[in-house]
Amino acid sequence: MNVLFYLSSAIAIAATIMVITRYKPIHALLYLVVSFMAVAMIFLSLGAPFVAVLEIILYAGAIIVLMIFVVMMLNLGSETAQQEKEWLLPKVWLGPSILSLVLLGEIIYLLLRSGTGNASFIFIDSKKVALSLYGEYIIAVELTGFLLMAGIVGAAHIGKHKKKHLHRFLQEEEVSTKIEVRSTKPEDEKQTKPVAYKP
Amino acid sequence: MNNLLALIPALPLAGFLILSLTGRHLPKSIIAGIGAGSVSAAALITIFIGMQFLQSPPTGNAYTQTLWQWMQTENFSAGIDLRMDALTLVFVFIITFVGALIHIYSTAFMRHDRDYARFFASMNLFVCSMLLLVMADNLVLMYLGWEGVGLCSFLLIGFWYETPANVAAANKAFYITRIGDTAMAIGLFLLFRELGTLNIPEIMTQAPAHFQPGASNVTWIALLLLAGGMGKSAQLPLQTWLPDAMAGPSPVSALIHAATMVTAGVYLIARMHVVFQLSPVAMAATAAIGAITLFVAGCSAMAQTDIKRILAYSTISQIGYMFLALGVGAWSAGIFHFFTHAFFKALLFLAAGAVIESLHHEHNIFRMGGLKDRMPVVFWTFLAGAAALAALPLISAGFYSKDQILWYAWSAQNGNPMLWLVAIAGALITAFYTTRLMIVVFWGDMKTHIGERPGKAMTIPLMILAVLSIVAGFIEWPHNLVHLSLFSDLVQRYLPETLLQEGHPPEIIFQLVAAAVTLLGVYAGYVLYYKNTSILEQWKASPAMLSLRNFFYKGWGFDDLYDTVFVRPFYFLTRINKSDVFDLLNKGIATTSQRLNEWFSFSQNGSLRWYVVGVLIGIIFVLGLQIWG
Amino acid sequence: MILAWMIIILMAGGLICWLLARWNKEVVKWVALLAVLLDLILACSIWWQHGGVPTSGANAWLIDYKAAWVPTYGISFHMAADGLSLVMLLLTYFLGTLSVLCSWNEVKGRIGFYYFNLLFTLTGISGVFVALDLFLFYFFWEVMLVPMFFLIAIWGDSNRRYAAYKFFIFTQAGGLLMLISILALYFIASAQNGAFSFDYTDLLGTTMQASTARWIMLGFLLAFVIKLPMVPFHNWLPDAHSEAPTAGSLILAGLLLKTGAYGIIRFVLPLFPQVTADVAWWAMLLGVVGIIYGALLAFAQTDIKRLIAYTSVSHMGFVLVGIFAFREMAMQGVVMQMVTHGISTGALFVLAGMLKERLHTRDIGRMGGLWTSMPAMGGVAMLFTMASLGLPFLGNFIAEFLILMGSFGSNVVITVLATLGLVFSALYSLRLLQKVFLGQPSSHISLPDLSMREMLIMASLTIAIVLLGLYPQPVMNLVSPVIKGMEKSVSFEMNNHQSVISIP
Amino acid sequence: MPFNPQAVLIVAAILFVLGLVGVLTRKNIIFILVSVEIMLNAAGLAFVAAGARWGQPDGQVMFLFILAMAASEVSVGLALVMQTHRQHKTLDVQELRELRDKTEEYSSI
Repeated sequence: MNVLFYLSSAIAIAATIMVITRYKPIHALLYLVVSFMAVAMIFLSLGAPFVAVLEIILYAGAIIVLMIFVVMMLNLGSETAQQEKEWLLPKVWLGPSILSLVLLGEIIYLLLRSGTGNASFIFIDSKKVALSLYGEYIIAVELTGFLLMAGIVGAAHIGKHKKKHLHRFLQEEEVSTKIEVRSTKPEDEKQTKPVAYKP
Repeated sequence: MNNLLALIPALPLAGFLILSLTGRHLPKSIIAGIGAGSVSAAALITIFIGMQFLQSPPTGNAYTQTLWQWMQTENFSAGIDLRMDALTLVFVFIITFVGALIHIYSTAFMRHDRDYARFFASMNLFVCSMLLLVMADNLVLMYLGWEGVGLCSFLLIGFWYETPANVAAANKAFYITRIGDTAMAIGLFLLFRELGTLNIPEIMTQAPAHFQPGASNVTWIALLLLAGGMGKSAQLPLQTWLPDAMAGPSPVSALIHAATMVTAGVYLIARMHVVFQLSPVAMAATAAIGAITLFVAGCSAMAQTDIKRILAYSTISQIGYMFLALGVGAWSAGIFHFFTHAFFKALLFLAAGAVIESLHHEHNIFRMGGLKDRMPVVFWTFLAGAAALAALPLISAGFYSKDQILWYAWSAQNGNPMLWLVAIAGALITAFYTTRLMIVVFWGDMKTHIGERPGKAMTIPLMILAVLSIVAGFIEWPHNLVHLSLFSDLVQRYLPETLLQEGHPPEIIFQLVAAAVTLLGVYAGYVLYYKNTSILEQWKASPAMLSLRNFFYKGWGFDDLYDTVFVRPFYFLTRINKSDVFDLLNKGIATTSQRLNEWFSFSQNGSLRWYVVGVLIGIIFVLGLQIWG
Repeated sequence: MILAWMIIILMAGGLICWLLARWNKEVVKWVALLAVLLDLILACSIWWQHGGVPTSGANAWLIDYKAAWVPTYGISFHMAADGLSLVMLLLTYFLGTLSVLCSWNEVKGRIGFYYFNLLFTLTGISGVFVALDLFLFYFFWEVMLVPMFFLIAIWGDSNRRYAAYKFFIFTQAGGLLMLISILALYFIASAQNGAFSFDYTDLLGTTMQASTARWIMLGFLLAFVIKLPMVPFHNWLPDAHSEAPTAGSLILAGLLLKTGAYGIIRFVLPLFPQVTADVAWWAMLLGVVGIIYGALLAFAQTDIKRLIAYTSVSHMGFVLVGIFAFREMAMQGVVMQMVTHGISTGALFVLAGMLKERLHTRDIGRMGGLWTSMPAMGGVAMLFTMASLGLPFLGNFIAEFLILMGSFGSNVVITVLATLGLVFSALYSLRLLQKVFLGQPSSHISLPDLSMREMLIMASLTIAIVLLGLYPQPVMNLVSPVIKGMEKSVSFEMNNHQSVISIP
Repeated sequence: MPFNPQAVLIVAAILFVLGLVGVLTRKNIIFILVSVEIMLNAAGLAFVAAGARWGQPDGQVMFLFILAMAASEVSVGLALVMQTHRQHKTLDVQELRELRDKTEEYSSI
């Protein structure tokens, strides 16, 4: 099993590196699928087949597909790739990468310092997970339901075509400026006026 | 009898209230009736009470009336309590009687003025405050009257408020008297702390037991009270407001700045004589201030050209005589001089007012002249007043009072030859400038056309006052001539007798010297301004005399001195700090936080990457703490 | 219960005003007026019941109402009124009525919200004057702050935002310090008593180390002296006063400042008698500095409302001097000063508001000679400037006289310096009068004199100030048992031995 | 069958940091979203590893919650991406800086 784990870990890391270095979104997404599948293999090697399957179905399936849809809808192609290419220069990525490496070093140091050696492998089947999920975590499941609901409604609401709205406080401020003599300069008022965007 | 006391101030107060609330809608005749009538009625009541007082003296030689409890805390209480004793009687009589005459005079004098009602309202309020001042049974109530007359003085000096100079004069009067008042207030606090009371009879009885003669506390009290008196009575060094106060209408000058209010200091010292007697230093200071003032003001009067300013300086000088008398311990002489002075100085101001009005508001005496035959009533009455001011021997009231003072200045207990010398020099100067005034105004050529002549309402008060200026002195004769001392008998029911020191020349010598000096002054004036004016021309040519004249003309430069020492630094101080230096403190805090905000706000640049780096650094830091902490 | 009703009436009135303004603008004013008048009548009725006879004994409360609020933390709805509170309540509702009247025509925009804020400010103020639970006190302390902020920020003059923020930040900073002190006191006292309580009576006897007490006391004191205001912390006052609408200035000068003085008298002195005596000298010194500094600045101002505002700084200096003199007489004077300053300065602000309505300026350089066209207003202005310079027969004199005479026994030098304030007050008062009403009339248009409504406002103020000047005894009788009661707890006698010291 | 929990956690940490680098270096919102997914996934991996170490199902339960959260996040995030693209005609985070501090507007107070 260890062989499987190390192999899939290597694939996962390599694929992820590819993800974050691609210029074209669609390439990155394809590497992401590879990365997710490799992680699913790691799950399997850790004795968690249920989540391994879920990883494939949901991450590599649903979420990636969503993203691909969006990429297609927005028609992100060579133009975006060009933009990214111009952007991704060493002076841009070097600093953050070094910082991230420092973080990684710290984490690894901490992990190794508190290391407790090998642990025995315990297989946890989906039944156990299900009992726990609908037993002690039932409230959390409910809340997750709410979250998904809110996600759906939010996505539907945000994704709608609509005009820009002005908050009612800002509207009231405009009314009051007509009544009283304002001390602020008139230029300020122009900024608060609504600029309707027409697609 | 006691119940009538409250009516005396209440009547003018009622007049004030009616006139101030409804005055704008009343016709002038009714305003005049209310204004003059209320004071006249008060005068009648005063005379009635005075008769009673003389015929059957009340127990304790005082009528008292308690109106209501004003304020009371743990150990302090003050009531609206009135008290009428001999000293008060003299003052109340002058205030109401002379006041009534001046009110009657004003009904005609002010007849063309737009603010007729305001004038009489203020005058009535003044009379009421002045009455409260002299009738108060405790010093707090007296302070009420004291400040009240200050207010009325302010209102009436600035009566023609549309001229900025008048307002400035009014403000000056208020400011300077306020300085004195503040000193007096501190005196009251000290007095209260020492004696635990501000009730006048209690102070009179407790003070001798509580204080050692000459103790520092009682000296401080007396000096502080004296400072209050100096402010109100325009004594050196607080005298500069009075000449400017002549900006008010002439009746105001007559009533407030000659007859009554400016003598409040005299009243205060006489009223508090027990305290002053306990402090030789304060007595000497009073006498010295009186002596210096009478000389300084007399010199200034010689050089003035404005008729009212001459009279104002002479008022300062005459009050100096009163202070001198009080300071040497000649209590009744001081009050007596107040008594006669009230008549003749009121008369002089009213007559001057008549002259000024007839000459189209001309104040400069050198543009008057030749009025002797054209305004005979004014001339003769003015002459009577001038005679009293110059203290012409035997025929004028001023002689009797001033002669007493001169005599006591040497011979009374605290007197000494130096004081006498200054006083006699003052007498010479007085006689001189009075003669100058008379001759320049009434003799010579007419220089300004005479307009409207004064009517009956103005001349009758003048004549009454003129008669009084002559006969008022006859109630108190020098001891060595006729043994008649009605006035001192009266006031000595309250005031102590004047004690003489041993070993001084006989009184008759002093009288002869005084009479001679007066006549010399008159003669000098006659020579210089009438007979041989060329001497004057010669003097005018010499620069030394001219600069001396200018020095006197400017009142010894006190105004300039105060201007440089107090007024300009004060203006400077307030001007540089107009926007409040402490504001910098909180503006500094605000600016600092704004600067900090500007420094830090570059971190809030809207860039997502920037924020994530912030988070990242935070995590690294926290983990670093785990590793090395 | 009647105290709670007072609060409720004002709050309800405020809410009704806000709601009604949608339908009828005219009714709103009457509702506000009615609410405040009702409270005035209630306060008068309390006075009527208890005013005649001064209650004796240490417990000087006339009315005491207590209900549980949050019993777990010892927070109760405890309100009580003694003579001092009653005097302040009467002043509050008197000036409150006038503030409604004087904004009758001045306020045009968002009228419902305006009266809501006005009445809630009054609610907070009257709550402060009666709250005996420190938590409740703090609650009301903040309640009076926020609506006042809106009053200035929305209906103020041209620089209103700045003034409102400044006012808010200063007062809030003080308030937070006080909150810390309240909590510290609460925990110390509850550790001693074994029960949690914010109640004034429970906290009264708390003993603590002198250093602890000093810090806690300073927290309270700072909040109160900022409100008062004492000199280094007075900057908010001129801005807030000059920018606020007329009613706002009236309430600020007449009432809000008094809460500071009230707080010192009610809380600082009885809670920390020992350490207060330690800072007394400094407090008196700063009071004197305030008197003179405020007067000098008042003299320099050209903005009429700013000028009047600085006179408040000067007058409140007297309060500080009087409180820390620890004399009954001075304390009587302090209460009188609180009342009379409220009336006289309030009247001056109302006058300034009337002038601004007519002339559309606050610059006294552009006024002058107004007496000619407005003699009635001139007369009233004369009266109140005279009151402000402490002329006898007007209430302010009684106050200043008692304060100075009382504190003279406790500290001669400081009192003498404070008395010099009388000279300076004459300087700025007469300058105000001279610049505005006297002199050559500058404008040629004739201005309308006082209207009936304005006449009513000014007449009631005038009668009040003259009555207080000639017959202050009722007020003093009301307050005297309070001061006597305090005298027992506070070491008044601490300074009494000084009275033998003579002037050097 | 023994395994080394540190090794799994280190892999998770590497994946996480890689995601972080993605978030930090990329300009396009789509890439940032993708990187966030990587980070979430790494966190899930750590949970599962911990669950496996202690033999408890809780780790997997947590992974499920993370999954649900990631799903809703992606849906809302993609909706926002579309809206942003529609309104601003760009997906460049460097240009979407409406929330920056505008100090000069408050300096008058």
